[in-house]
Amino acid sequence: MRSKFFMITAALIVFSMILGACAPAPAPTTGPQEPIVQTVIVEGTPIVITATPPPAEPPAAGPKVLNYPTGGPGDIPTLDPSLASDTTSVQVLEETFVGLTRLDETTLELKPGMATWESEINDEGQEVITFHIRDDIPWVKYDAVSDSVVQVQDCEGNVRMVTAHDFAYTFLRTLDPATGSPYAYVLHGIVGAEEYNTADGAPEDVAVEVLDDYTLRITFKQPAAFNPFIAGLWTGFATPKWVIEGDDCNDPRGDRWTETGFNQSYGPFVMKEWIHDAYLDMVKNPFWPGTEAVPVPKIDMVHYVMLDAPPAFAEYEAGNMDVSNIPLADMDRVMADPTLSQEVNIGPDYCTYYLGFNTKAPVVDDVRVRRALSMAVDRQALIDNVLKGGQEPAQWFSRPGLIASPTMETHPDLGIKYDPEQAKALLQEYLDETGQTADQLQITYMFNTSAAHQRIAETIQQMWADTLGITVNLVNQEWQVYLDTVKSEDTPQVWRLGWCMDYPDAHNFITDNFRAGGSANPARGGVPYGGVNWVNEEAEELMRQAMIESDPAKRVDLYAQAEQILVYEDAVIIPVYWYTSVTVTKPYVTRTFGVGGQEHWEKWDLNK
Amino acid sequence: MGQTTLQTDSDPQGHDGAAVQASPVTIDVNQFGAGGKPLHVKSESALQDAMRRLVRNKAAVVGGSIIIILYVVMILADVIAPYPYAKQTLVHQNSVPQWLLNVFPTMQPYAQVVNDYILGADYVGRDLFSRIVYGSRVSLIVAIIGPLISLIIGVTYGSISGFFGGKVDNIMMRIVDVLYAFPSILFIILLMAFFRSTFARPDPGTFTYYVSQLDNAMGGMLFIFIGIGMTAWMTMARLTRGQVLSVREKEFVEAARALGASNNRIMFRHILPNIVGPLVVSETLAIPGYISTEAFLSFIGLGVNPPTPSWGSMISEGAQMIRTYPNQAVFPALALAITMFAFNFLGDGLRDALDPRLRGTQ
Amino acid sequence: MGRFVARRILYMFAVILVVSAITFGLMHAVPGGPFEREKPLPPEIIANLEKRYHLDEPLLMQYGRYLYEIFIPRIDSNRPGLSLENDFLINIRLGESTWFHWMNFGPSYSSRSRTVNDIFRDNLPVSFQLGIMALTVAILLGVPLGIIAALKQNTIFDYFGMSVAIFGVSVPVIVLGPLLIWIFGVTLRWLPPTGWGSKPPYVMGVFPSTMGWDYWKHAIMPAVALGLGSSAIIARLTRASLLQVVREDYIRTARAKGLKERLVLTRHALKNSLIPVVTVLGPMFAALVTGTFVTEITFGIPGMGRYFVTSITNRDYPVIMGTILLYAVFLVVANLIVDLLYAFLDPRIRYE
Amino acid sequence: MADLLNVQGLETQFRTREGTVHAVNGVSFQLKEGETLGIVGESGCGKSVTVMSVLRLIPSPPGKVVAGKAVYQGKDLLKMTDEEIRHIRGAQIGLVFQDPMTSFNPVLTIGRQVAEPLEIHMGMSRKQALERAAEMLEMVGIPNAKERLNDYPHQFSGGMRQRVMIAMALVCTPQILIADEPTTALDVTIQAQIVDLVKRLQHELGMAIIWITHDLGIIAGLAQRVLVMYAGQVIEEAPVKELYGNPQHPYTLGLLNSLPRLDSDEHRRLASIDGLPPVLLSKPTSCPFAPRCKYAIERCLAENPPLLQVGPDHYAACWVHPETGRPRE
Amino acid sequence: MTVEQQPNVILQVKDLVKHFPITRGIIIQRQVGAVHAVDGVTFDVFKGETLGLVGESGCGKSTTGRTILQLYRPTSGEVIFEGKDLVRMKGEELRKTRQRMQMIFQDPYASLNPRMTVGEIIGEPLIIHNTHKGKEVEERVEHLLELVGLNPAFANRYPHEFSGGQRQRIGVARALALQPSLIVCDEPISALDVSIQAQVVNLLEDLQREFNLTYLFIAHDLSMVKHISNRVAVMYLGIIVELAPRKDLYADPLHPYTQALLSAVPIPDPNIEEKRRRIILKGDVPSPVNPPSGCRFRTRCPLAAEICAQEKPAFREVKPGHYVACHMV
Repeated sequence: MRSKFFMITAALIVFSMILGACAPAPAPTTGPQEPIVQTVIVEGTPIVITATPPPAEPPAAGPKVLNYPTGGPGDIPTLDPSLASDTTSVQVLEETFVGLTRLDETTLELKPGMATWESEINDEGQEVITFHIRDDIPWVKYDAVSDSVVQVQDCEGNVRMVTAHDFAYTFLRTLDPATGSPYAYVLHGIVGAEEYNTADGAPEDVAVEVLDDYTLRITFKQPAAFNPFIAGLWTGFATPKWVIEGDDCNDPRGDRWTETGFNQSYGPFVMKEWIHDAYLDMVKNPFWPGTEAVPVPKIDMVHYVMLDAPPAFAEYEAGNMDVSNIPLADMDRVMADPTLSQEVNIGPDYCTYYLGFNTKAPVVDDVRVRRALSMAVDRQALIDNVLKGGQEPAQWFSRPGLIASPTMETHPDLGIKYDPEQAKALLQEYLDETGQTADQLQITYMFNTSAAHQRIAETIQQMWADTLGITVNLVNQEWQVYLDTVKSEDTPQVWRLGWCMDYPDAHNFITDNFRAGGSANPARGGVPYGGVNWVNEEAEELMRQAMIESDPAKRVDLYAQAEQILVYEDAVIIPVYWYTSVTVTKPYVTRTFGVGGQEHWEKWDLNK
Repeated sequence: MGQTTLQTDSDPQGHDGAAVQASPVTIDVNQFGAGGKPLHVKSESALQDAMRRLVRNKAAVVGGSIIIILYVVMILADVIAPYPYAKQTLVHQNSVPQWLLNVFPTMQPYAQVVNDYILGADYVGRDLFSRIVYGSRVSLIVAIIGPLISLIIGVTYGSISGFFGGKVDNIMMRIVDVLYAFPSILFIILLMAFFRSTFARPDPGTFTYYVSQLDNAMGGMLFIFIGIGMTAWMTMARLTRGQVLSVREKEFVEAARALGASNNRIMFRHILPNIVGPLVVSETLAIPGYISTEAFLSFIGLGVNPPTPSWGSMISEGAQMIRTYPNQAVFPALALAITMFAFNFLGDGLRDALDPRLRGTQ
Repeated sequence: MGRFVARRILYMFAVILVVSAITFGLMHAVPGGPFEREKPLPPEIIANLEKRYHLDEPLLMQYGRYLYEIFIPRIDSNRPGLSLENDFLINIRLGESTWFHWMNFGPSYSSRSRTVNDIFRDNLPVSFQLGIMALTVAILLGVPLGIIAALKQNTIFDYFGMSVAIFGVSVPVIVLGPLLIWIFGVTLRWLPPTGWGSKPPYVMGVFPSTMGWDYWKHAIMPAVALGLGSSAIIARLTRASLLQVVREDYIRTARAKGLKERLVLTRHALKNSLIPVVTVLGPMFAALVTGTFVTEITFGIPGMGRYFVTSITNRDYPVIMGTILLYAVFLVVANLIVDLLYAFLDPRIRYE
Repeated sequence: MADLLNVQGLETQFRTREGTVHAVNGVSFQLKEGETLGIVGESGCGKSVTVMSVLRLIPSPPGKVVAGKAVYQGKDLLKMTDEEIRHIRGAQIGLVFQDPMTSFNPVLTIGRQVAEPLEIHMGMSRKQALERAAEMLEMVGIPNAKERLNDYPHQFSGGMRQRVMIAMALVCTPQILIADEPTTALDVTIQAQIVDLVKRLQHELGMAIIWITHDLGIIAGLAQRVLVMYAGQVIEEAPVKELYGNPQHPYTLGLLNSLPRLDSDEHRRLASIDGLPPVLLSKPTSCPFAPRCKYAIERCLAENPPLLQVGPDHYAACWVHPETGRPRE
Repeated sequence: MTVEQQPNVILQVKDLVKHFPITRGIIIQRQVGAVHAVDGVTFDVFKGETLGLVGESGCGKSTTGRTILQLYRPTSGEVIFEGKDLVRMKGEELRKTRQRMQMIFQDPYASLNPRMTVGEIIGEPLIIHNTHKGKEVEERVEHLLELVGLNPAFANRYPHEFSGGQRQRIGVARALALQPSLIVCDEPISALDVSIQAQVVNLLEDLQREFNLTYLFIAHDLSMVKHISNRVAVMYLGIIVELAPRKDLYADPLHPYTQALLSAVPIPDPNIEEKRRRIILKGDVPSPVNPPSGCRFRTRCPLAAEICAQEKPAFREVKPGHYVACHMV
């Protein structure tokens, strides 16, 4: 009996040893340690990890801690500026780094970030922008031993300042095909960038030149209003080459450089700890001097918690989160709640929800059908009854508010609107011509698997059935397959996508998506392949002119014409709505409301 | 004296009624007093015996009745449901009838009262009750197809393995062992992803096209069934094998072999009829598992195609609303729970009824 | 018994081989690749990424490479944790600059700074802890419920207990989770609605470093939500098994010896009736550790469960392989432990 | 000698789906100190139920003792509290069951199980009890008893298990040993060993024995007095030689005649008793053996005969003299 | 294929060996040992006789019976039935031969398929061998039922509705259906009550007389074997230790095991029992996996000498028709 018990105990011990072996082995140089505090030496960098879990609520009179949920399930995908492509990653990056230029998150005004700049057109008609970088920003990191933010020193013991070299390094790293950056394409406007990124161009040919430690010159192929924006995007944040690639006194960390303990940055906040799938803590950077666009933070720490929207909102209601999005499911209740309704804010969010047509697919290859379907969507009813977030019915694609986008004030009748009568008439015309009845039409409407998209699809399906008598077939696919399908020769007749801004210019919307080879209009060897499957020379020309035009008013006009072709004349897509963000904020939070998906917490304050 | 009257029957069976050992005795109790009166012996197969015992089990009867009602409701969905399941009245979205406000008073401040829908309407104004009625299709068909597929594959596989034994058995069971090490739900997800995308938009006229047409016609249920069936048969195969092995050693099988019966005859005439009971019980008890698998698939978005309702998808949609409009989660969940209750009770009852140790007892 | 364990471990390798082959084939058969983006990557970049992850090689070679990486241990001077390409699960320092490395499950495509081993190290312990707690909840609720139902067979206790049990299986975590959060997290504020009370590094790779109230209060709701369904299974099994055991001859023997009813139950009936219950604990534990997708999302727990689902939807091949193999190993090991436990409980069972 | 146990008018019923089974119908017997009483009958005749009823070990429900008393040392066992009867079981009355395989708890060691009665009834410590258990096992002929205390039941052979069972029943040196078909599951050579053992133990410990069996052969060499049971009733009771030499009930006679004899060489056709025992769904109002009895007369169908004295110490429940076929009286 | 055979010998068993392999290994199985169930058994069965095969449980007597009928294929040896070696027979030929040899099983509960009616059970051999068709089957079944003393009207009932004795009659009817010449009776009565045993034994005897059947009667009950057999073979641990005509064996058992066995059988007569001296064998039967060297019985034999451990005693004829395997005889 005893021996058997021993065997089982032994088996359990062996089992736990196997699992125990999973942890990185501590180096033997570690001296005797306090039993409670776990110290793991990872390559000579001792990280003391206190065993107590993070405080759920900020201490009353202690440091100001902002509890902020990500609003989506799962981990932050990456903290590498060269690799980031999603809003949660970018949110952290924007607070831990600052670009050459910095966008005001509320006004979309471009302000100096790490640099001031001047622009000129060179002989070849290219735009050359020279950036004068601040010389007072040191690289910093969080030091676990002293529980404070310290300045990074080089191998000689000097404080490392952020220099033009660091920026240039990032630009080239982003463009390096080996990096596989999903967002490198935004930099393709830089001379030599596209060639390096996607063909056999050389890095030396990329027109990002370091003139001196604090001066950087970037040459863009064409002049465009949005070039400085692009230079300030996260794909161009300075990154610490010595951590990534190593130097005399640092081991190379490769893609791991973003992890707790290795991460170095220079922005208003510094990453302290990243517990994957759980939370990421950022602390105030005491070495950030404060600039016009990026002031010294008032709050001491941001506890950025990875929570799906419903649990995040529950935490908000429980008083553990200071801000939250409102899940659609809770909207009615929140609006009726006397306290919560006072805390609600509905602001614009620079995204557009649209349905695309495969203009080469049966039935929808006729523009009258497409226009009829578009006109039969009662966008306001959808918003009022299903979406409930105060969204705006979209009449065209480029969301108003972007630079060079038409607005409802200037172009109230641009694009397409709900018009059931005309929709019926258009469809009838088509039916008469082809000798069909509405219920014979076979249309598939595909969306990626998601409750929200499903609701919209179901509603629109019903609207089409009610107005036009067409019953479409709803099919959903999971994201990875869906993207493949939508951008293949098998693109379904109707599909959905959304678009959010990278930089606030209509170009980023209509041109980046719908020019031949654009994101939603992919082409292979110049031939449309999937997506909307659309070629329109006139629209192409309008978009090209709009890009290089320098007169803002003329640009708006050009884009308005292109939009009219896109959504009405050719009715390639159905613009459905323009996004809003619906948030609740605790009354003690002083905050700004970002319109581009990011918040600048350095402008926030807590007054508990 | 009197001996003659009592000894009329020289053959020994004359007086005895029937079994001594616990068996459903239906004999003339007062046989000794009644002299040579012929006895009423009702012959009863094991199935009848099981049925009778099942009928005496109140919980099982209730469960069985509920299941019958559910299936009737499913078949008569068009008659029973007041609205088509996809009929939206956008303005009535999330509306509730007055009586529900008394049940869930928290809804008072914001709920829109529309009495047209007895259980309320969902987020696009579709009648919840109608959707529950139509939604029963998925769960209840899963409840049939799941066991069917797993029985067909599992019993065939398990019987071959158990009957031939030896090396064949060894190899076949190792295969099952390894497949067992697969997380079945992940296997289903992989399969579903595979089916969903492979059969998404095939060329007309091909086999995949017809399969996808069939799936579309079933509102996307086909692949769920296949996925569930392909993972569920292993339990059945193991059980079947075990049963076959135990019955194979029974003397009556030996007797049949001594008579020169062929393998087929032994399998189909002697072994299979004797293992059907435990297999049926096991499948009945597995049905709730199939139903909840479907619900889980719906939750992660691999369920039926909208707007086809299924309880699983309704629950996962409703669950997000549980604070705001609890009715949208509670009623489909209730429907699911009742169905699972019913199948569980029926399964328990069947198990008791078919348990040979309990044969002939209460 | 040693030989039995050794054979089972050998068997585990066979399982890994077969499971990995099937998974590998199946996942590559599923359309859609790991580098699909809404803003599509240029084909050149995709080609680069595929080269980086060896996805451009023939499938058989990729599979061979995978097996080589996980199976073949190596001894070299590479310190662990330096690069994503050479991140091993087991690193044992042999000498000043000699390391024993084993089991490289590869990088994660969707999280560029992490490897599958990182996910195992950071997230698995949470799922493991949650699984143990859920199993404890299941046993602590299920066994007494089953005993009461069996002892009071066909009484109101029995029916009520079994109804509770079936209710436990019938109500999905999708509903139960938000309900618990609403009641105990938001309305009563007794428990934190979300989160987990421990973080890496973990003691012995699995256990939390501290287990104060703060740790437990985070665990209560998810453990209950997750364990309730299993408790129902245990309750039903306990009931059926106990009902059978109390009819056994040796129970009569115990009574004939003049034992108190309580002793008859605890000393003679219970242990025997729990033996069949033990057999389901292995697969149940494996299911509880890995089947936490919904629970994790609902309660915001940084466990493994979500990787089982998201890795498939993201086509994150190494994570798919890693998680499925992990499950398989878990199941085999859990079953092995159950078998040993079984031998411990039932002396009739001997494993040579 | 004084009556150690006096059972009077015992009636036990079982409720089943078919109705109430009257398993024991008015059984009375006395057990004297140090004697061996054999109870013989075919399966289902109620012999086991009788003694189980006396010790209140029948599963209830469905079983229930509805009438009678069983006086042991001046107290009615059937009226005792649960606590009181508990102190009788194992301590005053030991039990040996038929199937030595299933009657042991498979997951407890033999030592624990044999020592258990000592711990409960004698208040011994675990250690003391185990020592005593080892002695007892030695006594019943288990080699290396001390070492085998830690073994589990399945590690013993059938015969050895039955020895252990006897040791367990006798470990508290009870006044009465009830052996319920203790050798039925054993081979003849082992059976001989066990019978031998019990006889020796009775000689050494002096307990009275109730030996229940269907085997008339065993009882012949073992018991002083024999009860023959049929359909829940005692139909004959006599000292052993009287019973075998002068059976007074047609059933006893039939049983004896249906046995092939090892000691006779002539090949005669076995006398069989035709038909089957009745199913006792009601209390018999006639002689339950009458339908199978070749001597039955009208009265047998009208009246269930009580135990009638047919000789000194010899009682039989039959209206007919089997030798003559004439009615008694 | 045809083998020289005495005309009145129906079955010749020569050096029959049946070992059950013990295998180990999960994927690749290897044999690590064998249960020596039958280890070289030789005997003849004459037409119309009853050969009794006795021994204690586990001695291999049932395996012998099943191996003869090829229900287990023997490891080695010959089984010559009606002139043909069954061991070398396969498939259809063996299936055909099965008509001529049948078996009656021990357990009347397990040997009848509970899902088939009595008529189907008895009629099955007729259908398998296609000897009767349609109505003929029914008629034959009715006839067989009558033959074994059951009401022909019971044909549509299920086995569980019958008592043990009746079920055994059904088993007999099934065995008789194809009019075999040899019936292996594997403990056909050991599960029955005494009074029922006589019924079944009488039936078997009647049928033997009527159809000139040959029985191989396997039993552990020496009294019953003595009653029914013409010759008796005694088995111990896989071998036959003694074979003799009934009277010889019982009057003058030569093998010490036979002697012990006979002395252990209780006789239902207190007067005889009083005077009998039993030979009480020590210990249990050794494991058939590792049977003792030399004489199998030596570990328990009161007469064992050195030679017994070294040499296997030959199975030799010591008197006409009386064979024994013992060094001490």
